Amino acid sequence: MLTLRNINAGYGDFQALFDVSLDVNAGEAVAVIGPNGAGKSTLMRVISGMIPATAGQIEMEGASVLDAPAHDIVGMGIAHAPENRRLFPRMTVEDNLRMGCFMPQFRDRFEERKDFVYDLFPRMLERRNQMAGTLSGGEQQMCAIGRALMSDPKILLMDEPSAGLAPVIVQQVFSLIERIRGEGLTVLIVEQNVRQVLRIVDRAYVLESGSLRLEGTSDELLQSPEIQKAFMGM
Amino acid sequence: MNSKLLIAVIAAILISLPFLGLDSYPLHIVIVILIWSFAYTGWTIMGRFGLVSLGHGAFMAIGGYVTALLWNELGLTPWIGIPVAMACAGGMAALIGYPCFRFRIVGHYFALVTLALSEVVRQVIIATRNTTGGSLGYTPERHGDGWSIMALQFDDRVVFYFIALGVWMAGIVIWYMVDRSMARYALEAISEDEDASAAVGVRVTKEKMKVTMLSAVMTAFAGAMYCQYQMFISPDTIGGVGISLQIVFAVVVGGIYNALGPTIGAVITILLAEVLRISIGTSAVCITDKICLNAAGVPLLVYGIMLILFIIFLPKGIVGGFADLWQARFNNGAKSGNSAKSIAAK
Amino acid sequence: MFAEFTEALFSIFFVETLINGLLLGGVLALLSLGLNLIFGVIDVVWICYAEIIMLGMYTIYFLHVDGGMPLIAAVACGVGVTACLGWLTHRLVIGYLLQAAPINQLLATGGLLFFFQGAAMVAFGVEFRSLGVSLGSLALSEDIYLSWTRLLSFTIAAGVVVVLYQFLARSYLGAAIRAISQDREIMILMGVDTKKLYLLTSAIGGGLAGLAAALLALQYDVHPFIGLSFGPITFMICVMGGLGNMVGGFLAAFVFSELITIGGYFAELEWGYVMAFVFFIASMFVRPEGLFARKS
Amino acid sequence: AAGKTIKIGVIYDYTGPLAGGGSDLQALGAKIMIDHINSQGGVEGYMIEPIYADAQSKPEVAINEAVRLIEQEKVDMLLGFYSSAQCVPVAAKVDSLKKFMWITTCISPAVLKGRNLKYVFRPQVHGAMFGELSVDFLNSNAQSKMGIDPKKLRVAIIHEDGPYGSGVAGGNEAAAKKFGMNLVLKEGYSATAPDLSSLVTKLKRKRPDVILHTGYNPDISLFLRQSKEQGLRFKALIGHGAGYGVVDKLYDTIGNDIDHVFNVDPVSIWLLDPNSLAPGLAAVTKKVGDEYEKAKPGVTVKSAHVGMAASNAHVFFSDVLPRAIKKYGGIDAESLRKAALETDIAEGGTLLGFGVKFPGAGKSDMMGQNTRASPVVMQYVGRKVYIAWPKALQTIDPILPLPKSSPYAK
Amino acid sequence: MLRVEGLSKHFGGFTAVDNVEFSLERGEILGLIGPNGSGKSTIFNMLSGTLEPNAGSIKLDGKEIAGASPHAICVMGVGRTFQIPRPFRRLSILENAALAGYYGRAGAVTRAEAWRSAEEALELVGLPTDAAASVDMLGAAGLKKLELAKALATKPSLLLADESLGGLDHSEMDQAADMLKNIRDELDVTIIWVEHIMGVLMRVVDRVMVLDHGEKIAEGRPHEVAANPKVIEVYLGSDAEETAAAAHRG
Ligand SMILES: Nc1ncnc2c1ncn2[C@@H]1O[C@H](COP(=O)(O)OP(=O)(O)OP(=O)(O)O)[C@@H](O)[C@H]1O
Ligand SMILES: Nc1ncnc2c1ncn2[C@@H]1O[C@H](COP(=O)(O)OP(=O)(O)OP(=O)(O)O)[C@@H](O)[C@H]1O
Ligand SMILES: [Mg+2]
Ligand SMILES: [Mg+2]
Repeated sequence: MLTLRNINAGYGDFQALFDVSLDVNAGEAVAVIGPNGAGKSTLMRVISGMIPATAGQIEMEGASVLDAPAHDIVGMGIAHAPENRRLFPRMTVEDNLRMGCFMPQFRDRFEERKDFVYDLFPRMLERRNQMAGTLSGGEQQMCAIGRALMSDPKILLMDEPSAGLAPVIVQQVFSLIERIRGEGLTVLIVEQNVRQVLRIVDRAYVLESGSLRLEGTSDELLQSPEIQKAFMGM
Repeated sequence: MNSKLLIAVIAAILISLPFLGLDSYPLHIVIVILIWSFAYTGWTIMGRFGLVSLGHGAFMAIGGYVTALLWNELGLTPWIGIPVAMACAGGMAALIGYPCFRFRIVGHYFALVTLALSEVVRQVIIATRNTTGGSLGYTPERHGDGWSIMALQFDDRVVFYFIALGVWMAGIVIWYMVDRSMARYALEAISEDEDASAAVGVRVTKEKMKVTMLSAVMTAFAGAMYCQYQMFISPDTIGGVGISLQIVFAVVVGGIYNALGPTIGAVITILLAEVLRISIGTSAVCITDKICLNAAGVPLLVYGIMLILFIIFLPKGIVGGFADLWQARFNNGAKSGNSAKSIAAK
Repeated sequence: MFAEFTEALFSIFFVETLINGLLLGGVLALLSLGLNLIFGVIDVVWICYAEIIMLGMYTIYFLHVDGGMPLIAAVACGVGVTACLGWLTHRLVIGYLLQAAPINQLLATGGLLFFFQGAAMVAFGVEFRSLGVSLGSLALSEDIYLSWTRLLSFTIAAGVVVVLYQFLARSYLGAAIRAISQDREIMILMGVDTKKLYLLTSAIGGGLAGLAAALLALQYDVHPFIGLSFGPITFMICVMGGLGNMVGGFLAAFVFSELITIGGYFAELEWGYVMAFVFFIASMFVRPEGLFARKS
Repeated sequence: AAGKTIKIGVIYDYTGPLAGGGSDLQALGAKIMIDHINSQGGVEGYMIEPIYADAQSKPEVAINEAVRLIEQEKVDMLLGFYSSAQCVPVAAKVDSLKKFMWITTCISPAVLKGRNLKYVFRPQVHGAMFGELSVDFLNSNAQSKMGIDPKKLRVAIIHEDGPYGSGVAGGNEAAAKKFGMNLVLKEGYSATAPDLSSLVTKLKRKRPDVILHTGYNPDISLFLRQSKEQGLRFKALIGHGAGYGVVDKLYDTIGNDIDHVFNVDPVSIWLLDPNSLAPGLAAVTKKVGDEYEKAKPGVTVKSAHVGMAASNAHVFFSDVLPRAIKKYGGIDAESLRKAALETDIAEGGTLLGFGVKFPGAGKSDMMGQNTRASPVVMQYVGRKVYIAWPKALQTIDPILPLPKSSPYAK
Repeated sequence: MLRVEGLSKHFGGFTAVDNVEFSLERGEILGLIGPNGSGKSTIFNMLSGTLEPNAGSIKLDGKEIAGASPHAICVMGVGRTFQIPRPFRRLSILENAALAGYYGRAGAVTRAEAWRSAEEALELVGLPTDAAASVDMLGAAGLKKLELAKALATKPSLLLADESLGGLDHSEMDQAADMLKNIRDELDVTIIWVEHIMGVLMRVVDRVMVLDHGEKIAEGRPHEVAANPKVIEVYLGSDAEETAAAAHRG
């Protein structure tokens, strides 16, 4: 479904990604793991158009993502819940969700999607008229994921969704990801919580210093001593 | 060239300027530039820390009017009048600054509160026209034949040149003192994040107050100097929003983050205004006999375009921009780039 | 002195002063509407807003007086021209400064302010021009009259506030306009073309300036410097109402105008402005988020 | 002595609010006169080399330009100045630089009063004279025309608060007190005030019979418009020059409502009966008028401003300058000053009709002021300008009080 | 050394912290946990003076500090980190810490002393101490460390660490946890530590306090808390076993 070929990207003179190629198949859940500063978030940003790629190709269901204007990428079914939530702090929770539905083709289904999100996160329903900036960290994460789900995407990019969440919520988020998968959604997820994420994804890529080091099914990686040592503190 | 030597050479040039056959009028322009430079430097003392005041017209007006009123009404010599005026400006800065800082009024809000202050002072001067002359303006009374140390009036331009030069240098020294002080670090931090600064022990309100009052007092001094030199002030020449904006424009053109930025800003804006007015001035160009273009508007038009271009392409001002170029040439470290990092970069 | 004061207070003319204030408030409210959208909502500073109004007034003047166009059509064209100017302001100036500090935007549009004044002077000269249209006034009693123009300003301002409020609160576009000042970068993730959105908002803001220009042209002579009389006040109104708060801005305009007229009634006109500005400063201290901001 | 020139710095406002308020018309008048003199071959072998400068409606720019022209351009003298706010500081500055200054326009008494300036001369009427004349006119006509005893006449004085408005209003007040009139309100306002409704309300409350108004342009039309809309009624309105002198504009702005308003100003040179003037002057008047038409095609009523500057400049070129050159041998400040002090032009000797005579050294607290200048009271009727006072020059019997046709009529 | 009684904070009608009471011994590390939005950061904000409590008292070494201004509290010896790092980007790394060392320490401090304490703090957390190093070169982990260094440079007796491990990868997390222990042992600093990563937290802390909806629901030794059914229900969920294991290891 989503294919990346030889992607290079960076910030100004600084190159953060070197020839990264990866594939995500429809219905799959794929994780990208790696140490701090490896370029994981950069990868997500390139896919969703927040920063341009300097070389390479990205295709979504056969259509070129890089050729589309950045703001049309959501319309291709790619939603991105960015690192650090990035909500609109002076807007209510509900307005934040509304923004997730901004593109004209999504607007009709606003009510339906909203109910879906409130169903997923009852806490959001409770706080729907609170300014997003005053939510607690975990609540903000829920809101951010909720906002990304509003466009009923085909693939959801999640950048460290568990960061700063309480263990129960982390579990909820992970089981949620499984549920989302169950509904046929494809997921590409960046996580530090390697142990847990490998339990729910099919495959994972390991990114280090901007290049792909390893790739494999989650079982392979869970067994790999290298991974265990580097990412699970064993 | 060694920088001490450079400074010495520049100082020598500046000191000998009146004796190098500089005509009276250029000398007049130089004096005006020096006085304004001092005011601009005063603004930068706080402006570089994100405390964008549009109220300095008020401080300048207080400096000029208090000094002149005390002289005319009470016969109080400017030697006392100027310190009193500076104290008044400092008091006014405290009066407006304290609540602003206490209640976290920053950014746009601070700019507009101070803008309101400059309008208040201007309108009060106009409304009290029986004393201040209102829009008519105000002239300090001449003392005798116009030469008096007691009255701080000198008919000789050269004398005033040296006074202005001294004042200007004092401004640069003050700038460096602030730049080298620990307060500078605190204020840089405050300008980014007040909570985080307070959390490491910085007394946010106090630090802001100190620098604001210093800036106001300097500006008031510039106002008093301007009054003593021109022997005429009016609410529009040294007060109000117009002057406040003029200060900010000049400083931005010159560069906020460098000691010489305000001076260069003064040189450029004042010379530009002079040149444009003199060269294009007063003619009307008629395309047909019905349609005439009024060339008098051209200086304003050109000034406007220059300003826009400057801000888009040289946001750190001339001095800042050239400092960056210089650094890129010699690639000597990121350190000084740090202090000069533009707020625009945020 | 005191007798004079009480006499003034209990005279019918004090009532007239209050009404005058209300009507002036309508004018100020109209002037600050578009600015409130640009400055308050999308957080872009256009210090040249009043100058765009000035150019709108010229457009209406020339089309109506010289071009012989019916006033309504001229106003429509005026709105179109100012909308274009708003669009251009963003396209040619602000667009390059979105990443820059707000102060740089303020200064660049300050450059635009000089440019507009200079251009108006070059093209139109310094003469005062007047539409020469007067809508007359409505006599309430022998002593009290209401100016139709000001009543009209009042009504239009109120109408536009309601429309704008609904637009911002209820529509997707309105939500996007509110969102863009809070996190520009991620607007892309919402599928928003930020460039287009800015340009659109700027054009709306500019168009509102044209509307204000129409009403202003009925009451004031056009000259290149007319913006100076209104610029600072409109900014303060936006802030006092709570940035981005359309209704707040509307109410703040009336607080301002009442202070101006009442102050001017009891003393020299300037004291009215002094009172208004001092009140503005004080209100910032009491309610920095704006006098009429909702508590959240 | 061919090939000699006298360099003259000519300063008016070409930009800023004052430009449209009359200053650019004054500048035009001065320019027409200078070109005229040059086309006649100059003065006593001297060609005039004008250097025009823009004071931008700002006093500090005026000071700057004055200093620049004197010190940098080395002009021999200065001529011009529209705004009294500029004249006040500039006159002092120029005098201290010992240069000659010939003021064509600005009228504030404050420019000269009590300052004992040596090199500054003003053939122009001064502000207090304006103020006195309007009150004098009222005093003479109130009883006969309006049936009100002047002592019972309710008079309100409003004025822009610059030196010009304040100066005129000072004259109004002094004269009104002298005649024992009932002064119900005197108030200044800033010419850039965006709203005058409070002032109008105050006036309504004070119910004046007559309003004496001094202002520039945007404020005058704003005042008249708001007065009409708020239903201010009075029996007469007397303006004092500046904005009230730009007749065309007033009709454009206010329409026929401006009918029957009075204006105190030096007379428009085109209104005077050519026969009342010294021989030769009528031709000059016509010439100025022709040039004016060339520069501004299509004006219906020629503004008094142009003629005023032309006439006052004419006095200098035709009287003072020749004497300085011939009798005192030069164009230095001292010679010009001596020549000016000897000026003695009788009534009817200038385009404006009045004479010129400056007080002798130390003889007055207003050194440099033309003691023979006098304005007239004009009345606007049907887009035409008539002289209503003094009686000797009358071209119309003043229409007083306002006829019922006026929206302002009581 | 710290006694907190009846501490409450309301936002509008919402109670973020409700009548919380606890105390700390010198040299202790207290783990503060609880679901998102349970009021942990709000408690930190009140302890550090950033927020004023609606009710309650906070006594530091017997002195009331509730409602005092943040800078005063900092000088009295309370250092804090922010959950989301708030570095001063216009200052270098060293200057960031030096600023804290100059203004945040009690008594008169010379510049040299400030710079010395800055260098010490940076070394302790493992950040470069050269004068030119810019904040921009720091990644998420580095910024977390800088937060700690700034707090440490003020020579605190009480350190409030708010999610200092958030966003760190596994190896760095372990280092950071050891570092906190080090800080306590070597600098004699009392610590309150907020964290959601139980595997690390439970190993390091002496005592744990659990908040839910602004109320204290449990307090005790790590293994006791890890076994508390209420805590498991509202907070730990299926991680309880792992958490308990970590608690025993600590
Ligand atoms: N906006 C930026 N400007 C410049 N450099 C950046 C920017 N964002 C990230 N970088 C640099 O790019 C590199 C990769 O960053 P990225 O955020 O993609 O890492 P990451 O793998 O997501 O790390 P983490 O786990 O800390 O989130 C890092 O070295 C970082 O310093
Ligand atoms: N300024 C505020 N206005 C309104 N509500 C607020 C404000 N600050 C915090 N809250 C609310 O108070 C509650 C407690 O927030 P707090 O930040 O203390 O949570 P926390 O325990 O630190 O959560 P997390 O672990 O997610 O960081 C949250 O529900 C939050 O929405
Ligand atoms: Mg990342
Ligand atoms: Mg928290």
